Amino acid sequence: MNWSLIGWIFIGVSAILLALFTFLFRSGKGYPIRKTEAVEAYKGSQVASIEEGRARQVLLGESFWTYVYPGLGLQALTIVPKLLDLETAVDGGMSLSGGDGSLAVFARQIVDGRYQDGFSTKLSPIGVRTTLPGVTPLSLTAGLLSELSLRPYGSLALLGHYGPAALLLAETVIDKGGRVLGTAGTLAAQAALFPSIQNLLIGEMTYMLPGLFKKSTGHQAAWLTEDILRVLLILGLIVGAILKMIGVL
Amino acid sequence: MKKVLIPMIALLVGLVTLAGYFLPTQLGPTLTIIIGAGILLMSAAGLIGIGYLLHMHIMKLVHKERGGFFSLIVLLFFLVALIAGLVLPPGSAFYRDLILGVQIPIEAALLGVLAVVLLVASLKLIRTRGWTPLSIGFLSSALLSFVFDLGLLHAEPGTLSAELLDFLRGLPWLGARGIILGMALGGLIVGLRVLFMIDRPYGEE
Amino acid sequence: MIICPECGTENPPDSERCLNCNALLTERALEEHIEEQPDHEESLDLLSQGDHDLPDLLHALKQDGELPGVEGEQEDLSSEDVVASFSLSELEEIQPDEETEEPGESPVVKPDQMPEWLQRIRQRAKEETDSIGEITQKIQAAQESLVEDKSSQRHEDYSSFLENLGETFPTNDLEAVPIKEVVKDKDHALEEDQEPDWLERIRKAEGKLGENEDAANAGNRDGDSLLQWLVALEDGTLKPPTADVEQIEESLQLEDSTQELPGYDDSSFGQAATQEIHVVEPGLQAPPLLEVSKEEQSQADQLSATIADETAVRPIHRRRRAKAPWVLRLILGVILITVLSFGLFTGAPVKSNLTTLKPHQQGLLSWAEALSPDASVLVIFDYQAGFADEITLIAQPVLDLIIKPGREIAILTSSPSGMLLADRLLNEVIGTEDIILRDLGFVPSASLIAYSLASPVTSEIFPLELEAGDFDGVLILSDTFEDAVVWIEQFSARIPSIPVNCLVTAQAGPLLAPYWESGQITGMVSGISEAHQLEAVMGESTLVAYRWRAYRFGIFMMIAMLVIGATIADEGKREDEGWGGA
Amino acid sequence: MITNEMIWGAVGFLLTIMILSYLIGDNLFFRLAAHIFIGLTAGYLAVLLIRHVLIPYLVKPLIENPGQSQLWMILPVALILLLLLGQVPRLSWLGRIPLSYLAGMTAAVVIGGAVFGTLIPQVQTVFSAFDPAGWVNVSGYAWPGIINAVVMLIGVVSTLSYFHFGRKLKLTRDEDQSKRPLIFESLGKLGQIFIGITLGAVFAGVFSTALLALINRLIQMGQFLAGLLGGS
Repeated sequence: MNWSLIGWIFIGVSAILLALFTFLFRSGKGYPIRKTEAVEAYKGSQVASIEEGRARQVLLGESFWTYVYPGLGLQALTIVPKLLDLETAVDGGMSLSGGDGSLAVFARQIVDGRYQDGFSTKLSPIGVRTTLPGVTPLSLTAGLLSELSLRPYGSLALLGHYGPAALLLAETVIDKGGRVLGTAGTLAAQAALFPSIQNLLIGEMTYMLPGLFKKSTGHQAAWLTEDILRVLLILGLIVGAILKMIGVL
Repeated sequence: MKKVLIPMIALLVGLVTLAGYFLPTQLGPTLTIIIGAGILLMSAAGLIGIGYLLHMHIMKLVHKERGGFFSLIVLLFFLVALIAGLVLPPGSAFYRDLILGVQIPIEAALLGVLAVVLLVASLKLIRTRGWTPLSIGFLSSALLSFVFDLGLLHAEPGTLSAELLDFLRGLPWLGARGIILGMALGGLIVGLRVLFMIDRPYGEE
Repeated sequence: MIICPECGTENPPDSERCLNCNALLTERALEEHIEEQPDHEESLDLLSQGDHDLPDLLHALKQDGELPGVEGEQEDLSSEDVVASFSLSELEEIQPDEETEEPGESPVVKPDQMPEWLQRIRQRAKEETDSIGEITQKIQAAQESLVEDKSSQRHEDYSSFLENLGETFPTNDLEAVPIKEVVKDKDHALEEDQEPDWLERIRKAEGKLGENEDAANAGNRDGDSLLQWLVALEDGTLKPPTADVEQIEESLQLEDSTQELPGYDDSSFGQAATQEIHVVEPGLQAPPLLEVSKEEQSQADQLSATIADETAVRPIHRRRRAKAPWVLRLILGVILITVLSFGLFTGAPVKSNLTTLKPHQQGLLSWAEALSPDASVLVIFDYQAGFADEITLIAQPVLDLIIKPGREIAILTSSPSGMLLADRLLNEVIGTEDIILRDLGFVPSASLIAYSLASPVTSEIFPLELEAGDFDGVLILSDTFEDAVVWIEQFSARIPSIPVNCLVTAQAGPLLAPYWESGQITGMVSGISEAHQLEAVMGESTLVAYRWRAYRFGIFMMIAMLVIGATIADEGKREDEGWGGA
Repeated sequence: MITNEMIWGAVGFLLTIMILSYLIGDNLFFRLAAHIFIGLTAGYLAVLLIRHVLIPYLVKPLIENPGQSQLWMILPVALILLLLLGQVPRLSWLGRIPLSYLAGMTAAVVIGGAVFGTLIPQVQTVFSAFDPAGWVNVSGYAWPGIINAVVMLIGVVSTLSYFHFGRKLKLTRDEDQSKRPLIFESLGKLGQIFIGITLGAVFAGVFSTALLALINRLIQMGQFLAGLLGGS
């Protein structure tokens, strides 16, 4: 059996399905996905923070180019405009932190662009801060721990790629009555955060995140494609196992 | 024009790189150039990132913001590491001790603090999560892993209990395989989205 | 009794200004006030007294359909933009100079610079902890529902609809005059009985015509705005009509006829953009028919939902906040450090009594022992400095087996501290032995270099003049699963023939096991407990044994915490947090 | 006499205490240590990138051996220039060209790795677990092999099902909004247990690693104090 060929077929099928659904969903149709309380709860924490006059921290991750859980840096950035709502524009009080220059620079560009196009040219985007607390995973944690102690933070969103040390950040915010949203990062980070925070997206669920903030054709096409591939994989595993057992494979 | 050019570059480079898995020998030299350029580019991006960090701290000092003193510390130690690194010969034992002498204690101590925080977190596992299949699996598995870790449970090879212990030891790998497969699926889709220009990390346009 | 919209103080019915905060109270006073105010404030004051306890942003929402007209902008703005530009107009004077300020370095907007609506929300959040989150959540819900449909057509529809409402204004006036002003003037027109017939008849139907402008019917003046009238209908706060049904129907026909007025773009405001609302009032023979745009309806729904929610009983959000959260941490920390120190500095090293290795450990040893005397091995140092001691404990016995005179050891890292850590570890292992070390240096991206190295073609140019195929094996020293898997995937995908082995921390072990089961990893040692076994089997150093007692104490403490945590778990506390699990 | 080890031992001792002081919350000492760490790490990373990547692979070849063999260098040089130009706000779009280059390349490497490095080998492992030839183990039992294979399949399938994105199509109650289609929902329940088991094991690993780091710090501090008190 030529497994390499199967791999190429799998990639081809994925590509065709993704292209097809992206095209089909342009007409306005979509793919209904599960409601996840975590994101709703996080939105609530944003609101509560604004009303209490507390700051909000968003960790965009340690690096932009991630390999396992690819595209987490990108995903974190795609969420940024969705976090920059009117209240944030007026209130400021939001910090976007990344451990990678690309993340910090992109985040700044997005914030400026959002204020320019989304809000008003007369409103300065400087109320939303973009910081680079450290350039290595643990220096990022150390820098952010100091940052989190400067002001009372009402919410912390752990987006992108980060390690188990993120638990220190989460606990710091929780201790001060803040709320935390955790998304994949690394599996070790998920395990470390699991006992502490309820709003944690585990494993693949992190790929649902941008669409949970605001759906787009691309996201919905990707979700449906991934679900179809998952079903194909499950069926393939069962059929293959049976064939192997009866000696056909 | 740029709206077409920029995504096309991603697609072109992506397809050539992907083809490298299929035609490694034919595309070998081309790929070395593409990857080599990518690595150099990443280094430049890394330097720009460091520049951003410095800019941030310099501005803190200029605007006399809160925490300016600490920005001064950052800049000071940045210069120490930079100058020493460029002046001292490669592989200098002093430079190694200078960097690791600070990095190891701080990083390890941070992990030490993490150990304590994990202890506190473990106290509130069920309070936070409640008794759900997820939390029950988590709790029992964590307890069992610690017990295995300490070598308190072991049996003679070939015995029934040895088989049972091996089975229990291997249980976490089953979930892990499922998670890994899911991640691979996700990775495939995200990769394709970037190639298809559905996601554009290189700009919001 | 008039409730002050600003501070909520109860004032006598005849008072024009609040006794407490001196805010304007009566409709007449408000209208007088309108004439003295700049545009955007005027639009706020057009709102009914009943709505004054809502943030100005909500007022903005209710006005947003009119806003595209502000400053006579030609391009279509989304509702969100409109809301933004409205509320932000309040901020113009308090915005710091963009040129003098440094992006990313500004503090939060100061209370004195904060818009009034936000100040009011915060004031309320302080006073009523149970209201936290409610007000703005509703506003956001309203915004989201409006932002969802960004079609510029809608705005054109809405503007043209407003044009038709303000009959007395020709289209060119609309372009010149900001719509809010138009609306204000329209209200003046109402004062001068120049209001549209349909509205007059509706008022008649409500039995309000000619009533005194007292506080009681100040709210009814909301009927000036079709939107607020709809809300009133939904809230059921309208008085039963006294007018006969024909009058109502006539008025509605007239309202329909206003759609054929010059300047009205029929295509942009067709049937699709409208819907029928059957208003069934007690005592009516037939329900009156009223046409409103979807835009109007959605705003009315949002507004009524918000108003209703403002008065609704809210669930109490209690913040989970320990009195002194660090106390428990400190106590546990002190206990842990004491216990560990006791374990470390008392008693002799504890050797492992497990003499049989696990298959994946055995696999690594077999590979290391089978290496030829002139073998070349690629050692990848991908771990952070904080994990150096654990990796040293795990790697030392294995490296002792691998690094022998005559063998070529190539070193590569993609972790910032990797090169220094490699230097440190190899100095401990090699000592004075004469070993051929080939330093391939640091490469910033593991995935790219792994892909490049795993190429079956040797390239004479960048980055490395070799390929993984040159080696008899690869040994990965890593602290995380993610860092290790990059190499494993690339090597097994491109040159599966080369044996890959891993020396990893305990946190990476369980996740790498499937790769060992699949044969992508030849052998693996992960964590101190496996290193402890390996040390016992190889019977050389006692580095792990020396730490074992302390380690065991620490693990016992964690087991105790998990058990105690599970026993004292209180489900009730979770409810207070009001957070849903993922 | 003060030795090199004593100096670095003292530095390590102080820095460790400063970081551990975070147990009582953020304080001046913690912040001081953290910022020393940030500055030093950034400085070292800069040295690493300049000295070990840019100079040997870009600058040196261009200076020492310009000409035909180095023609390929035009590509990285041009991309780096564009990246730098992209930092100028008005020319920021130019910066997107090198980033699109990196994005495309990384995406392709990820796709290849995910499919050929994980998906296929892991699926093969599940299949091979069902090979009757491999069921009989050293102790002569076949049933552990069979049970292991079945549990492996159930574990993988149920875990995959847990991550199903789509929601139940027929919505009868509000909770249905967060429910998967029936079959995935029921399999997902089982998957939760396997995921919990995996995360539990990883949690144990994370604690083990963190604990060992603390133990090693205590050893270093103990040795330093012993050296100090011993006068050596």
